[in-house]
Formats: sequence, C-alpha cells, structure tokens
Amino acid sequence: MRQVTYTQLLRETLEAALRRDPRIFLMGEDIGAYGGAFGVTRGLVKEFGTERVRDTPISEQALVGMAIGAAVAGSRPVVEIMFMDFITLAVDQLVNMAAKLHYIYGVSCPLVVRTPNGGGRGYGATHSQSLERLFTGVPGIRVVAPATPLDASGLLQTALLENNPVLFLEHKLLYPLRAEVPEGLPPPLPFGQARIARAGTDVTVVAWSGMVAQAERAAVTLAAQGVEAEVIDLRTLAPLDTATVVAAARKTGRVLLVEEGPRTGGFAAEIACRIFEAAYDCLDAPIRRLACPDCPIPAARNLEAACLPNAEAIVTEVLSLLGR
Amino acid sequence: MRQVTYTQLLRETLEAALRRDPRIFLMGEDIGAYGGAFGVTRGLVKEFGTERVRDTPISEQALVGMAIGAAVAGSRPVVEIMFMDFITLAVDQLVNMAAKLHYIYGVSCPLVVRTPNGGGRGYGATHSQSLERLFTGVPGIRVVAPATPLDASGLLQTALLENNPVLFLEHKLLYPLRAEVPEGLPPPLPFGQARIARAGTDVTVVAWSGMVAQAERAAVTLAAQGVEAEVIDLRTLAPLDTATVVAAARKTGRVLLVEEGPRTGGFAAEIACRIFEAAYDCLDAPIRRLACPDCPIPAARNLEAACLPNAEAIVTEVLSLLGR
Amino acid sequence: MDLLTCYARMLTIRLFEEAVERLFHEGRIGGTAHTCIGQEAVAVGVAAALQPQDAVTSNHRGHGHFLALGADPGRLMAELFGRATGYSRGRGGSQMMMDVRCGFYGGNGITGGSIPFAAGLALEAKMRGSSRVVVCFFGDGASNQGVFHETLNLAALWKLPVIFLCENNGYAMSTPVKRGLACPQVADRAAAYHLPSSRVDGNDLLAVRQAVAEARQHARAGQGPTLLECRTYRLSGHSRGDRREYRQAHEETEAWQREPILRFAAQLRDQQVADEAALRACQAEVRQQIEAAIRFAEESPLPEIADVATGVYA
Amino acid sequence: MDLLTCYARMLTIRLFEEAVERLFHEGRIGGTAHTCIGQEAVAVGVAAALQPQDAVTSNHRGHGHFLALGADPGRLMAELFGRATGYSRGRGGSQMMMDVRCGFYGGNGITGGSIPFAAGLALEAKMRGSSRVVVCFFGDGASNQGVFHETLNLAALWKLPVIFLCENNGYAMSTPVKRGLACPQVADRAAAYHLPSSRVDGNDLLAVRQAVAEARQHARAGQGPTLLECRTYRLSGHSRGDRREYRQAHEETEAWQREPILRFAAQLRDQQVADEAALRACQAEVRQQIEAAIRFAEESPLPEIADVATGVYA
Ligand SMILES: Cc1ncc(C[n+]2csc(CCOP(=O)(O)OP(=O)(O)O)c2C)c(N)n1
Ligand SMILES: Cc1ncc(C[n+]2csc(CCOP(=O)(O)OP(=O)(O)O)c2C)c(N)n1
Ligand SMILES: [Mg+2]
Ligand SMILES: [Mg+2]
Repeated sequence: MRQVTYTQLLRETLEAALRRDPRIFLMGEDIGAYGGAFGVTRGLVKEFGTERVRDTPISEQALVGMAIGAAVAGSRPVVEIMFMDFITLAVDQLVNMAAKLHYIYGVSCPLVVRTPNGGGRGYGATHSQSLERLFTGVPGIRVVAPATPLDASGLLQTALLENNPVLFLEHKLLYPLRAEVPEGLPPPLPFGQARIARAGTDVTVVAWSGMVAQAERAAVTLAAQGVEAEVIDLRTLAPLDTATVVAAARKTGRVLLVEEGPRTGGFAAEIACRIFEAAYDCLDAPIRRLACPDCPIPAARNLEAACLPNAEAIVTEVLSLLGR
Repeated sequence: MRQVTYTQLLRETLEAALRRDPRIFLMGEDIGAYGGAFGVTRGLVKEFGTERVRDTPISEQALVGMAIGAAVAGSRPVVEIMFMDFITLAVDQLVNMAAKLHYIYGVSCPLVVRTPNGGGRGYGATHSQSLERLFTGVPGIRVVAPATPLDASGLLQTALLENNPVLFLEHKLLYPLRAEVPEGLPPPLPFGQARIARAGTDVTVVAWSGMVAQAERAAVTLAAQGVEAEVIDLRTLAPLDTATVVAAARKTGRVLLVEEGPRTGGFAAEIACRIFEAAYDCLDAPIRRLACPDCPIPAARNLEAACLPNAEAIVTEVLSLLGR
Repeated sequence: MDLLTCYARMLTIRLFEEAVERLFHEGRIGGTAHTCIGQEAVAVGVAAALQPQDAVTSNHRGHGHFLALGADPGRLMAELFGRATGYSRGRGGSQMMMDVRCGFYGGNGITGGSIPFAAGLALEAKMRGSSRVVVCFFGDGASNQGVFHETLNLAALWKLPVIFLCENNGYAMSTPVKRGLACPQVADRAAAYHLPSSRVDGNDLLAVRQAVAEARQHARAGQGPTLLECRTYRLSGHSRGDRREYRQAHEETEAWQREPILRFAAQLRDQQVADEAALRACQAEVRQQIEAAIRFAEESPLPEIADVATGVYA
Repeated sequence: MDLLTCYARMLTIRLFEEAVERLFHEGRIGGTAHTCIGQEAVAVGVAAALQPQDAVTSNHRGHGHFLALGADPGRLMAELFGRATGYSRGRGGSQMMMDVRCGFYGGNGITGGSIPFAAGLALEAKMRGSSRVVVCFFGDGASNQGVFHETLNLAALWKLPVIFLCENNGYAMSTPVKRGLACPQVADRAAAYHLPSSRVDGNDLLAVRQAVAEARQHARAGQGPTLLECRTYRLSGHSRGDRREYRQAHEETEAWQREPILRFAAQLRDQQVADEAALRACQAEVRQQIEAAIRFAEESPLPEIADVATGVYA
C-alpha cells in the first residue's frame, strides 16, 4: 500500500490511459509545463510530448468545440477547463453540439471535460462555483462528481472508456486529500452506482463531490449523539442511481440532501423528486435540502464559510429533521 | 376593445417604452428592417431610428456583454436573442457578470433579454428548446415566462422598469395568439405573482409559458368528466410565487407540474420541492411531473409532438393522479 | 468529378432547392429550411476539389454542400418530410444531417457552431497522420462569432489541415456585410491569424475548384489552414417567411444575370464538353431524380413514436 | 496628473503589490491575487492621459489599474483581507472591485469577460452624447477569447469611444505569446476590424500616455476605437503558487533591467523634474501609505455574516 493524493491518482490515471490508448490526448490551458492550475497534469508533457498534452490559448469555446470534432472523428480528447466557472463559455458547444450528436446522428462523442468545482479557498464569485446544474438538465451528457481519491481514479478510468461526453468534476478541496492505495490503479467504477459511504438507520444524507466529506464528518458527530446516519455518495449525477437513494430513503424514512450551490434550482431538487416519486409512502418527514443561500459566493473567508454547507450545519439540520 | 396578437402587444409595449424613456433602446440580430425573426420589432426602426433599434452582427456573447455595460452606465437596453437556444452563447456574460453585479458591487443592471422559447414548429433540436433551467438556478437573474398576450405586455412593462437583469421568455406558439384589450396597454403586472388561470378543487396543475394553454385546455376536458382542476400560471419563475402554488396544493391535495423541457433537472423539480417543504402534510398523493422525455427535441412533427406535453397528456396524467 | 457531373450536381441542388420552396409553399413540408439557390457553384466547386478521405462541415444552409458530395436526394428529402428513411431518421431536419461515408460531417443550427468542430476533425486527421483535409463551410455572418476567431487562431497555431471556406452571399439574414463586418472583406480577417487567404468568384465553379485545390495542397504540405472567401449571392430568401424587404428587387434581378448554372452551361458548350442535347438530357435526368426523391420521401414511413427517446447515449 | 504624481502612483502600485506578495507568504491574506510588478507604467500612463469623466475596465490583474486612478490603498487592501471596509465589502476579493467615482468599472475573473462590458459603457456614452472615453485593459492571452473578436468588430462598426488597451506582458499564465497567438503581435488583430493600432513600449510611461492621449482624441472626434498594444513584462509570478518553470531565471533578470520605475526616476532626474531628495521623500511617503493601508485593513471589522445573502437584487 502507498499514500497518494487525489491529484496524484488523477495524474496516474491519465498517464496510464495515455500509455494504453494512442487515441487519448489532453488539451487545456497551461496543462503542459505548468501542469495545470492545480497540478493534475504536472510532468505528463515530458513523457507524452506537446502533441498529446496540448497547451492551448484561452479559448474555452473553441477548445471544447474542437475536442468534440476530434472525438467524433475517432480521437478520445480529455479537456481541462481550468475552473468550472469558465465552462459557461462552452455551454453552447456542450448543450447544442456534444449532447445532441448521438441522438440525432447516431455518432459517438467520447469526450471527457475535467474541471475543478467548488468553493472553500476564498477565490471569489467567479472561481468557486459548482455549476453542474447547467448540465444535469441536459440529456446527452454524463456528469461525474467523485468525492474520494479512489473514486476519482475509478470514475475517470470509466470516463476514459465512455463513448459519450462526460463532464468530470474535481472539487478543489479534494485535490490534496490522501488515500491508501495498492500499487497500480484502483479498479474502474461503473457510472450510475452510488456508494454507501456509511450505513445508518435513522436518517439518510445524500451528497456528492466536496459535500460527501462534510456529510461523513457530520455522521461521526451524530453517531456520538446516538444518531446513525446513512451517507450516500452519488458519485455520478447523470446517470443517477435512483435505486440506491430510494432504498436508503425507504429504510430511514428521513432524508437530507446536501448541495454545494444555491438552494433554488439545484440538482438536489431533482433527487428530492425522484425519492418522492418512488418512496412517498415511506417518508416520515419532508425531505430537506441543505445548500448555499441564493447568492453568489463571496470572497471573504468568513462570508464564504457562511455560504457553504459544512458538517456542523448538516448535524444541526439532521437533528432538526429528527425533531431533536 | 380591440383584438390584438401577443406579437402586436409586445411591439406596442416596446414602442410605448421607447417613447417614454430615452434610456431604453433595443439591440439584436435583424430586429430593424427585418423586424426580428418573429416580427416583434417590425416597424420600430422607422419610428425610432437605427440608434435605438440596433441591428447587430451575429455575436450573441458580445451583444449581451455590451448591453450589460450599457445598463450599468445608465442605459436600459433590451436585447433580443433570436431563439432561446442561442442564449447558450451568452451564459458566461449572464451568469458570471450580470447576475453578480449587484451583489458584489452594489450597482444596478437594468437589462432585459427577450427570447423565443419552445417547440411545436418542427424547427429541430437547436431551435426549439426551453432553456430557463440554465438560469433558474442562478441567483441574480429574473426569469419571466408569460403565457398570454395580456401578461406578456404587463410583465414586459414591469421588466422595462426593473433594475435587475431579466430573462423574458416568449413562447413561439404564443406569438399569433389573439386577445381582447382596451385601447392602450393593459396594466403592468408585478413579478412574483402567479395567476390562477382557472379555479378548481380536485387537483392543481402548475404550468408556465406555452404549457399554460395546454393545461387550460385539459381543464376543460376534465371538467366535462367532473374533475375540477385549478390551473396556476406561474408568470415568473424567479421570483417564484411559492405562496400561491402552495395554497392551491393545500386546497386540492394533488398536484401536477407541467414543464416543456426534459424531465430530469428541470424547474418543475424546484417547484415540487417548494410545495413539498411547505405542504407535505396536505398532499394526498405524490406530486407528479409531466415533461418532455430526456432527449433532444426531434424535428419530425410526429416525433416532436410525442415529446412535448399537451392537453391530452395532462388529462391522462391527472386522471391517473386521481386514481381514475 | 468530371465537368458534366459538376453540372449535374449543380442542377441537382438547384432543382432540389426549388422543390423545397414549392413543397413549403404547398404545405407538404414544415419546420424550417434555408435554401441555397444561386450558391451552387461554391458547393460543387469544393466537392470537385476534394478526395474521398476528406471531410466537410456545413451550417444551416447545407443541402447544397451535402448534395455536392453525393448525398441521396431521396434520403435528404425524406429528412425534410420527417420520415424514418431520412438521413437523421427524421430527428434532425434540414439543419442536422450527417453522412460520414461521403465525408459530410453535418450541418448546424447554431451560426458558427461547426467551425471548431471542423478544426477538431482536422486535428484528429493530423494526429493520426491521415491525408484528410477538412473544408469548413460558413457564411459571412458567421465570421462575426467569437468561436470563428478562437478556432482560426488555434488552427493556425497548430497548422491544422482545414480550409475555412466562407460563402459570402452578401447578407446574414437581412444584414448586409457592410453592417455586419467592420472590415470590407471576410478575407481581411486572415491577418489576425497570419493565415493565407484569397477571394474567389464563388459563382465560377472552376475558380472555386482551383482555389480549393491549392488550399488543399497547402494543407497537405503541412502548412496549415487557408481562409477562402467565395463571393456569391443568395437568390432565395433567407428562410421561409423572408419578405426580403431589406433589399431591392433590381438587386436580385441583376444577381440572376450572374447565376452560376447557366454560366457553367455556356462554358461547357463553348469548350465543347457538352452540347445542348447532352445538357438537356442531364436536366431531364436530374428532374426525374428530384421527382423520385419527393416520391420516395412522401411514401416513406414516419419514424416510430415509441422510439422517440432512445439513442440519447451511445 | 503631474510627473511626480505619476512617479508616486507607480511606486504605490509597486509597494502595494510587494506587500500583497509578502502578506500572502505570511499567510495574512488568502484567496487569490495577481500582482502586476513591472507593469506599473502602463496603468499610470493610461490614467495620466484620461479625464475625470472617462471610464476604465480591468481584468484579473487590476490592482495597478485601480490604484493608478487614485484608489484608496487602504480600502483595496481591506478587500484583500476580506473586510467590511473593502471596496466590495469583502464580497469581491482581488478580482472584483469597482469605484465608479474614480472611473474604475471593475475587474473581472473571467479572462476577456469585461471586454464587451467596456464597449457597452462606450455605447452608453456615445448615445448620451457624453465626452467619455473608455479604456479597456486586457492581456495578450485575453485576445484569444472569442468575445474580444466580437466586441472589436461591434465597437469598430459603431465607432464607439473605446480604447482597447492590451498589456502584452509576454505570457498568459505560462503560455508565451507565440504559443498563444498565431500572429506575431496583438496589434496585428486590428486589421480584422479595420481599426487603427499601434505598439508602444509599455515600460515607458510617457510613451503610453502619449499613445492613449492620441487614441482618446481619435475617439472623441467620433472616429471610433483604437487597439493599443503596450509591451511590458510581468516580473512577478502569474498568481500565488506560480513556480515560473516555464521561463528561465535570466529572462527575469534581464527584464528587471528594463523595469519602468527606476527608468522613470532617471528621466525625472535628468529632466530636473525632481532631484534625488524629492524622489526619496516620495518613496518614504508611499511606504508609509502602504503600511497605513495594511494597518487599516487589518484593523477593519469583518463583514457581517448575517448579511451574507442580501443585496442580490437591486
Ligand atoms: C447563434 C445563432 N445566432 C443566430 C442564428 C439565426 N440565423 C440563422 S442563419 C443566420 C444568418 C447567417 O448568415 P451567414 O453566416 O452569412 O450565412 P447565410 O445565411 O448568408 O448563408 C442567422 C442570423 C442562429 N441560427 N444561430
Ligand atoms: C475564461 C477564463 N479562462 C482562464 C482563466 C484563467 N486565467 C486567469 S488569468 C490567465 C492568463 C491571462 O493572460 P493575459 O490575458 O495575457 O493576462 P496576464 O495574466 O498576462 O496579465 C488565465 C489563463 C480565467 N480566469 N478565465
Ligand atoms: Mg451570408
Ligand atoms: Mg499576458
């Protein structure tokens, strides 16, 4: 066993893929000599050269559009968008092009777009967002949001074998996270299978990406108070593993959904509906959503911290949900 | 009284605003001599000239970005995006700029973006979408979706007085709709007040934009079968009139939400959550969502018709909801 | 592609587009379509200069591009009729068809939307070491989209084998070029990317073929993209419902004098490639083909409603 | 702005930015910031050419632009410290501050994002008949964004009173200009919009001032935008955590020889605008100002958490 970070495992996963499949190549801003803003691709250009680890100008729209074209022609491009906030510039290409190709033309578009989401580093309103909601309502795009180093690798391996466009979220706060792994890569993980991060009987807490760690931390605190929370890590939002979520909801009768992003119009609402539609009769209380307030993410650390859901807020919300 | 179309009333509303306030001007592709793809601005350039009715090149991103700048400086620009599908190109400017200005800087951005949404005309996957879901999860933007000629004028009048960015949806199928109006314009309508399009006791049907007419038609059919449906026309999605929706849900105990757009990740999920959070104890059955299937909108008329919710589907869904 | 085939292809496009306008008028087809009457020489001139491994991307006005590459008018028409036998099984409509076997990589409903897509095809070709060259069709209006700029810069930087082929037909919908572009010519924009460019009479099939052949050589030699501006004129309306109030009748009348098909026919006769009888025979054949296409389309089954939501993912 | 004030402003920027780097290093401030050490002459040269009614838009590297216009270093620093007294009450951070009273219309975290915003300010000014001219700061890297292209085209078409001022500091993050731009110079891009352009030594304050003054006259005369490329060098890292492995140490050492402040000081002495003592006095004053700014920031209260979600709408 060895200790590696989320970043390191992502890098090794990309490295193995580049070795395995000559059709795979990386493109993005400053991913070569700089290694990407968060260092994920550091060193890869040395081994694979500038053709397969392509630094690009600041042109997110064309970047994604070109990757789509290359993917349709038979390449397997992996694009890095430096911060998820910038993906707003490529919405047209993803929504009107990538997402529609297979349905309309029957052609495959094996494209992976990796991007760091999330707050917690004081980067301000345009470098901290979790914008998966722009894509979870668009059929044709896979949305993947790993919460641990092992999952990041396992899901990225699968993404790299997918024949559909995949939006791959890497939460900024997870990059330095360490995990014990055997030599080599962890096993690939199928899309659409949530992980029961912790089993429990009293309440179900559903989260993804950066919020899973908060939910797990909250569960430890709750356990000390005699509350056994089941924590579900969705792993992928599209496809969504409704069955696992619903089973947990049925079992515990009480559900808290945790989302990093403004409360209104988020993906938690979709999950709530799915549970509701399938387990209406088993709920002992209304499903709750814990999310950011409906405002941009401020830069000041105290304000930002007040916006982002955290373990303490989860504990408070769960206790209130349980009527305690 | 006189008979006028939705298009005509929108045009008269813009005309009155241009007369009233010298800070108001229009910009968009082919809105001058051509009068806009759907004719809303036809003739206005003759009266107000090319400075205030500005034809632009095909540059949606800059168009919206410039309007934001002009708005912050004190103008009141009204942008037309020819089809809502093209607003994907301006997501960055709307999400990262317009929506954040007041929160961060405290400056106002009195911008109106008008755009035709919706299917039903066989225009295909990139000319038929209702993409309000890209914005309903973004705090800082008003989202308005009138369903009748009178509301279109009343809400546009309010939009033209707003000091926030407003996304104003005009459903394509509504343009030719006629209404009886007195001379002059109908009264302005406040944002955040839903309309009870039809009162009923057995079930609540919530809709907006093009789906309201379908819901009303369904209600007539249902009434003939002894089912009294209350039809709520949301009018504005942001702000959302939760109170009216919840009151109706409490009254009828059964709710159907109708959305033109793929089922997963739509705004109906948010409405369901709001009802659920506030009226959980009064619901006699799970809230249902009727929406498009999770696929792009196909061009062939029979396929398109199969995708879009319509009055018949609403009737079927309501009867099933009532266990009939 | 021999010259008589070029003539036949232009005619196929013309008669196909005239049929489309008629069918709309008669209410036999719906939705939307943008016809390219008057622009046939660009499409066929390009196709005549390409090799089988090459690829083409198109825009909203793409019937001609597709037919020039040898599309089956029946399947194309069936798509407009929304039939199961259409190129996109009725799902795409006029703006969204693809047939990679003839190198046609699809139209696009988003103005400018396929420009980076074309460069991506070229990137793949280059990385794979293929001899493919990609032609990216777009209009004068599309050259005002940001993605045009981003893509030309990237394609130039990376010397991708792509030809950016602008059909400058004088208008973007109702907007004349001089109110859409701050520079007099689309070709002027090449300077911003240090790219070679040229302007061609787009109603002269042979001139287009020649220019594309040269740009293709340039790309094949690893020298990267070329920006080609083909000047032409759209003799039809922008799309259905275009009243054409933004231009005067005499402008169109004059433009008809310069239309490419009669002109090419005259060349064929002058150069004794074909005599009047041969041209007539060709016309008759194309006419029959188009009628057959309409019959095929109209007799084809509608797509299955049950399948409407399938195939979103590969 | 007299020359000694210009000197003081450059020094304010330099010492402010050095303080920012130190404070980051010491962990006293967090988040992110992009400092502009080495680029001071551009910001101050621009400010010196403007009139009070003019407006400026900025980008991610905006402290210098703001300070050049007379921002209060204390409130700017307080924003970096995330305090209630900051220009955005702590909400904005380094990239998002605005003070319209001094004509500063804000930075932007999205590369290129404020380019159309600047043109919109100019559009409003023109429609209102004001004599305002807008300066739009952006970097060499931002000139690869599509919105740059769209905006320049529109601004040129409409002859808007805006100066597109590129700070070409040789790099976009780690990407040298020659791997970002397919054309050798940013100024080459003006041709695509038929715009006048020029290249200026951005480390020469007087040259910048002169070029901006001319472009301003041009705009005031109704002749529209100018694209100005100011060549300079970023002596600091791109942002915190930049290891600068993409360039060699000697490159920076050489660039320090050309840095603008010592050079301007020498000019002032040569032209007898100020002697060594005057410059020293100025330095001491600025140093105190920056120390006071840090104290002000550090002693300022944090923003109220209770208000965190207020003010989203006007
Ligand atoms: C992003 C986007 N904006 C606007 C439109 C509407 N539209 C379709 S074609 C067209 C004009 C395109 O002009 P040009 O590129 O010159 O091509 P042409 O129609 O002349 O062949 C416009 C404005 C669109 N389809 N997509
Ligand atoms: C849309 C977008 N893409 C990428 C980034 C990340 N980023 C911030 S600054 C920068 C480099 C900008 O280069 P340039 O415009 O030359 O300005 P400079 O930093 O050199 O002053 C990059 C890539 C961003 N903030 N926004
Ligand atoms: Mg055109
Ligand atoms: Mg730079």
